[in-house]
Amino acid sequence: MMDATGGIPLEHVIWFAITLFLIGVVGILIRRNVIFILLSLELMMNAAAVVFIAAGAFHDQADGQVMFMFILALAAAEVAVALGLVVQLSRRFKTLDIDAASEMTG
Amino acid sequence: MNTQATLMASLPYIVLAGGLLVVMLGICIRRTHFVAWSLTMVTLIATLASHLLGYEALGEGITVTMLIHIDGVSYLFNALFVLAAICTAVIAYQYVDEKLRFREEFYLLLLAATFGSLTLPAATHFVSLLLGLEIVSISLYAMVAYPEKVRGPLEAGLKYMILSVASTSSILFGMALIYAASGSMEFAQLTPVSGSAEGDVFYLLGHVFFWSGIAFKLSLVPFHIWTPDVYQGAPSIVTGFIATVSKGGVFVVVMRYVMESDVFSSEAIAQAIFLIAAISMIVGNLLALQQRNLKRLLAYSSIAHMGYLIIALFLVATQPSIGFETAIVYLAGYFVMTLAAFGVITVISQGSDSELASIDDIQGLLWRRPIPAATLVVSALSLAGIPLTMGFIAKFYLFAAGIEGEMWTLVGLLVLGSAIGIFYYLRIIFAMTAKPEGELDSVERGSWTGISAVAVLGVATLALGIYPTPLVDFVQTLVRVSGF
Amino acid sequence: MNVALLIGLLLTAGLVAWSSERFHKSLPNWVALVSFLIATIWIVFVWLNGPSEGGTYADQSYEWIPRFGISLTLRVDGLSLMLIGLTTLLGAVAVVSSWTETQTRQGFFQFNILWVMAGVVGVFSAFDLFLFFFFWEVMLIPMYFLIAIWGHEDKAYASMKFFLFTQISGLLMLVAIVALVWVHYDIHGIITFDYDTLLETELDSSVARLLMLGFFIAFITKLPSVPVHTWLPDAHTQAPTAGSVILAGILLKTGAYGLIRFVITLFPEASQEFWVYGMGLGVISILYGGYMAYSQSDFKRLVAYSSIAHMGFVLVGVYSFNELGIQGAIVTMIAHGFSTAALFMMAGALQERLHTREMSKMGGLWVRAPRMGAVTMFFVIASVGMPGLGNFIGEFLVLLGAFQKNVLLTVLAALGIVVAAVYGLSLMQRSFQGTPNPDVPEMKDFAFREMSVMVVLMVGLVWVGIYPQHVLGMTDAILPLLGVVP
Amino acid sequence: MMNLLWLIPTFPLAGFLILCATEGKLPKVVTACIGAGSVGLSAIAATLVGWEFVTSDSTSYSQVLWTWMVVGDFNVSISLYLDYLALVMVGVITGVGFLIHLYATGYMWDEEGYSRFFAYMNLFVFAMLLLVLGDSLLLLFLGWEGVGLCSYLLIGFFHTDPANGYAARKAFVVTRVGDTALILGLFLLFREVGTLDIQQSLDGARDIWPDGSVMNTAIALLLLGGAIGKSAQVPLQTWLPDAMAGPTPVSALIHAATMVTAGVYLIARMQDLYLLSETATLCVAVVGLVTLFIASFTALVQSDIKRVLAFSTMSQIGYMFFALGVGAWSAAIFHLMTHAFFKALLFLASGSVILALHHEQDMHKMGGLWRKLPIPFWSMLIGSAALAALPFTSGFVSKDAILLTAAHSETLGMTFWSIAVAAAFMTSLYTVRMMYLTFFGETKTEPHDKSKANMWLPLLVLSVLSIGGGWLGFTVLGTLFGDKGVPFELHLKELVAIATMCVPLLGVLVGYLLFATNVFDRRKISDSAPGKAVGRFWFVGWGFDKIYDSLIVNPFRWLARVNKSDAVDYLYRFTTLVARIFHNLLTVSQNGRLRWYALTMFSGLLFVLIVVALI
Repeated sequence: MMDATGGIPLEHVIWFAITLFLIGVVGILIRRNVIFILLSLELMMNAAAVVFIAAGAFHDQADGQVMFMFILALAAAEVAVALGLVVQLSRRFKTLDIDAASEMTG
Repeated sequence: MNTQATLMASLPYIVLAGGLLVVMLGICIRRTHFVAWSLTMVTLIATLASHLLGYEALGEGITVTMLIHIDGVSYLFNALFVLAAICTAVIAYQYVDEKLRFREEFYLLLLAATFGSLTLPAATHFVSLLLGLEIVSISLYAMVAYPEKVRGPLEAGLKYMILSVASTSSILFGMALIYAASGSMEFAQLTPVSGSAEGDVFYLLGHVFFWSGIAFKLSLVPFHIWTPDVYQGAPSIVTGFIATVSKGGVFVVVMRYVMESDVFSSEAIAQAIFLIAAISMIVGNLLALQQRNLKRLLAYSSIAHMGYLIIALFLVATQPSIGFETAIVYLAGYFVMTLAAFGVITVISQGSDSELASIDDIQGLLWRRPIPAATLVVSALSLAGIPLTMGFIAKFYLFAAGIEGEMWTLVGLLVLGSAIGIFYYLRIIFAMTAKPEGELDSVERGSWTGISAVAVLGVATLALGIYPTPLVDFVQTLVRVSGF
Repeated sequence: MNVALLIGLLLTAGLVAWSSERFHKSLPNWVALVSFLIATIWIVFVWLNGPSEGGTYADQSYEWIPRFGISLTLRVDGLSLMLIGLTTLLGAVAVVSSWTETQTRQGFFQFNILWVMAGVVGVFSAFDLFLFFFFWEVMLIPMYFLIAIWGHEDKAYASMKFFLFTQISGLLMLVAIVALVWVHYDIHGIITFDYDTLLETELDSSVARLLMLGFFIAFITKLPSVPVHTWLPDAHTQAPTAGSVILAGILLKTGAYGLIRFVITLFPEASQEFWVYGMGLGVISILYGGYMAYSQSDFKRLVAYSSIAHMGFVLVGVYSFNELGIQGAIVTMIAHGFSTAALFMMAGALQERLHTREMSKMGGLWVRAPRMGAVTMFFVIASVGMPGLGNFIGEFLVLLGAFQKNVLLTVLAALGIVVAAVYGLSLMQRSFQGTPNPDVPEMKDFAFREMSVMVVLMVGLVWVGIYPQHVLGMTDAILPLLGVVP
Repeated sequence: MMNLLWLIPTFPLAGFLILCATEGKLPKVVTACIGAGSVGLSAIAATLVGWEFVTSDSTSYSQVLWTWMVVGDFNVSISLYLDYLALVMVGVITGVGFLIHLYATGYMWDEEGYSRFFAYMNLFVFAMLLLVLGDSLLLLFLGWEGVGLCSYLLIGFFHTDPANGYAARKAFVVTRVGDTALILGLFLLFREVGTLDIQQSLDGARDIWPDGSVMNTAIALLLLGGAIGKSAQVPLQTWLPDAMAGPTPVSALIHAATMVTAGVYLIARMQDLYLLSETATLCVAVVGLVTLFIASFTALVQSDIKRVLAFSTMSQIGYMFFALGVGAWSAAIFHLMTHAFFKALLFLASGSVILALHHEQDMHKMGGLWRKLPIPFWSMLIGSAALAALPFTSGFVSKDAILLTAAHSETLGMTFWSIAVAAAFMTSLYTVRMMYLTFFGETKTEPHDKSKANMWLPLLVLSVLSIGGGWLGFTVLGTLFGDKGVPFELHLKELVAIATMCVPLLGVLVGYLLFATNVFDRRKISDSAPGKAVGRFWFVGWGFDKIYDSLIVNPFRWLARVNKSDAVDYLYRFTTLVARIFHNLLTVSQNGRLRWYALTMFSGLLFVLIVVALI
């Protein structure tokens, strides 16, 4: 699969995306502030988006881009809900530290 | 492609979407709980009815664009989901009225979620899969965290949201890789482009991500860990909805995915799924063993149940008809009993500011609140898979399927799991039979809508357990018609 | 005879009893008693009318779940009829025995009793494996309630244990059943749970052995045989009197019935070559049960262990694979039903009067309640295996049959007779004889109600003892069908 | 007339049922009438039937009542069989039985549970009659177990005393051991011969094993085991002395006259089996010999009068077994009969003594009673004479018959004979001791004789029988076994005969010198160290009880104690424990921390990745 799309081989893109994804994962794991966690989530999604676009280009189909659009919409919707929850969090727990919200165990 | 037939076939979607808009507008015009509720009910019932209309046009099944393939099976699941939504709405009314400040939007979310779930059984394409999945999930985030001034729901909502989004992105990533490898997003054409080593690698890698995300949505071990907290935190009625519709939807789409693209032809993936199922059966039951909170307990048991259900998934790969039949019957049973259980918790919690979900709260319930308690007994027995109940028929189907597919290990684990299961289900029943301090008079309080709905579910569990033939035949014929 | 009707009668009677509670407190008792008596009389009539030329007293079949070839096939032959008769009779006994014992929720109590019995009747008459399993499990739930609600101090543990043991073993049986059906399906291409059709299934020995084990485990758990017996003492001890009577009198018999009806007929070769394990387990049960019985200090527990020993005889009889042995096993089932039921009633009566089952708190009761003493003596003697009473016939035939099969095991089993004497008499000694215990409160002796039941049981035992031909005649017709008589 | 046979056992059964049904509410007199009367009636019936039988020339008569059970080729019917052997037994049971019942009506008058006593007694008579009349071995076994049950019930009659209860249980369980052997014998017999009908099986045995075989011997030995248990022979004799805990009439009827002789009857009944097997007969003889030897020594040192009689019973039955062993069939049954007379007499007389002394049984507390209790004294004297086999008593006749036939029997005849004679010497020795301690010497306790007619009448009759019973022997018993066994005339080897005759007298003489005079001081013997040791050893019945306790009883008790809460159950407790442990471990993972949850998910992803990578 060495035939490049704009000179960049597909697998390079994919490895790059995987790195992005992992960065997102690490972000979720190490950050306690909800906002940053949301950012990391976005990062993960966009990692997927990148792959879609690259793959679309690779197969010269529009599907990749279409999917990207969906992902954007999706991310927007999620953030909308998420931020609402964040507001509630700050109201009720008076903090943005996600570890504060860990009352249910067992 | 015959447009008219297509329209008829997709009538349920149209009706539901229309209803959704109507309710939304209604809320804009005038906020009235009852009106919103009744509009919702009308919509749902209309949707259910529209299936009957659409069924004529259905025939072998109709492919609407490349995204959706509507057939008998998808209709069957649609009907199941809508019914679940109706039960939810009925039972929810009292709860919403009593506990929520912004009542009307709740039904909006409910309808949206239902709509999303309807797209899943028909999805034949990554896009429709994704959309359906996310419509359900996003509405559920909101529904879980809906009640104000209580900490539990918010915590649950946050956890559910963050983890679920993470899993979604894992699914997405998986899809992307698979797409990269195969050059298509239609289930039927996902075989990797031949002759390229990387292609296979990406394909496998993609499936790893994909299945991990799916396993999360189905709350299979080791992706189960969010389940108890969300179940406990969310309002029982919402929990019921999550446990049934969202999981059911995901499972259906996965079944179709497995059937169309024979992923299990790849040994590695099949083995991974097999392992996950096996672990889930045992770990789920062990976790539930001494759990004292009913909702958490049901969460753990649902982990196990999803594990059992994987048996059907494997059968789908080889004998779709039996696999689907098994899955449908099992899910139908599972829906009824789960909704009954959470419904009971909702009903008995009426009038108390916190939910009565602890095993101490139901001490002697059988004598204090006979009807809900009896229903809970039935549904516990059903979950345990004791005859006379739908749960037994469901489990019987799984045994049959497992033996048909000669998955002896899974069948053995199924036996073991059920064995452990009996223990904690019986503890629920025993708690309810316990003699309460001071003879409490057995008088039913609360809304008759809730109680009767719960009672109906209980009766249904029994009826289907004693005479399942109608359901079984119906399912069988539809599966046949759909040409599996 | 219409078995479905009989089952229906019991089920509806249960509902009636439940709802009749609100009118009068003791009305449920009457409802239950009357319906059991009606059923018993009915059975007697059926018995007197004799079987149809097919050797069956009833044979019905209705569609149920055609998808899996499951049908409601109810058939009653000699063996079934006898056991059903025992069931209904002991049902009446159980009702009378617990007439005054349960003060709370009479209605629900009688409901459960009636439904257990309905389930048992179903078990004894089901000739469709699915249906059989269905009833097999159904009779557990009311039994569970009987123990869990009206049980004694440790009811939670006991009821749970009882349910778990029977359930888990039942699941194994379910797997075996379905597997058997699928094997049959692979060969003949039709899915069916019908008993007669499945009899024709040709299995290769390894498969047959596995499936046979599935059934076997389920049945010996119910029997119960060592080593899966430990649920029984707890369940018996904690259950209310009626519960114990039903458990010992009837539910244990379902295990034996299953062995005779299903294991040795569905898997003849496999069982034939399994005989030494079956018989061995039986012998172990006899000796270990007797030995454990002796070591108990709790009246009910002792009797419970003694019934393990007696059921051991049944196991030995069944696996001796000859007419003598199996007939002996059947007679033992009947006789044990009578004698043990009576002993559990006695335990219940004592607990009602003394509020204890500990024999260390008894002693010398004969002085206070000579009637109870005499009655207990009679049934202890019966279960010790005194000739002229039912149990002897059973055990004698079993041993006689087993002797043809294997001498050593028979000798060991025969030692059980001595052990029986040891624990039986020590029971008598510790409870009714010896120096009267000063702490024992004034207790009233048996009145007409209890005495009448006891007399019925005594007559039954003597009848079986001196003219067992009635029992034997019921079953010798079906033995060829069981394939034990060449 | 003969078809009235079924009436004989029916009367006592009826008596039993009536007494049970009335629950002791009847007045004592009525109870007594029913209790004793029922046996009396069956005695009358017995005489009628017996007379008919004797006068008729038939040698056997059988009456089928109904089919008991038919399983395949196993077919047993409840039917009665009468021949001379059975007739003798029936005579003894009903006759002596009636007398004892009569005596008991007086003896038990002041006791609790008067009617319960007679109910048990009647049941016993019924069972005993079935035992001897039973046509099939299974019916015999029914009677066999029945008498065992009644013995248990009657030994433990005064049930408020735990000691009695213990004695009763011991008796039942020990005999049960023998019974197990017996029933195994029946199984073997059925397997080999194919029937349990006595006559058929005997014929069958003769046909199958014309000249004996291992199987035949095995069966014979197993039956012998049963007989040993019932008849309290070594090694299963330990229950009999304790059985004396029962009321004295019981000891007289069950533990002297009838039940304990059931073993003798069984062997006599199955004679042909034994005739076919040298080994079996030899065993019978040896068992008898050993028992009579041990018992007679033990009797010498007992202090409880009833225990003395118990051991003497044991030894007398030993004689009978011995007789059977050496082929003196008729003599055995003859001795059975005479022994029934004089031993019943002895027991009843001692009973009167005991009653007069307010239930004092220790001979050392008696003495000098002969003038104060004349009737008991004289009857006891007669009984003792018969027991010691002094000339012109029934005991003399029967015992001589045995000893002489023994002497004639070819195998080890003289050895056997000498041992038996030595034992005979001992017999008269301890008899004298008993008589002396009880009736002579200085008075230690004041008696209150309250014996009424219904009590001394039986004594009288039995005394007469003990004397004259011997002459019955030649008339009836000669024909008892027809051609079989040893014909019944005594062609004397003078020396032997004289010795046999004189030994008892010698014993009496020595006894007199020992106990009544101070010719030699017996204290010196008994107090000397070896004397003490031997005395103690004899006193405890040669230590059989101790051995059994330490070998069987105590280990069993210990096992029962340690395993009260079923060890098997720990298996299941353990599994549940394991499940709990896993549950707790897994629950730890649910710590509610979101980022930890995320971590588990991603590690899960990693896990899947690894699985996929590996495969």
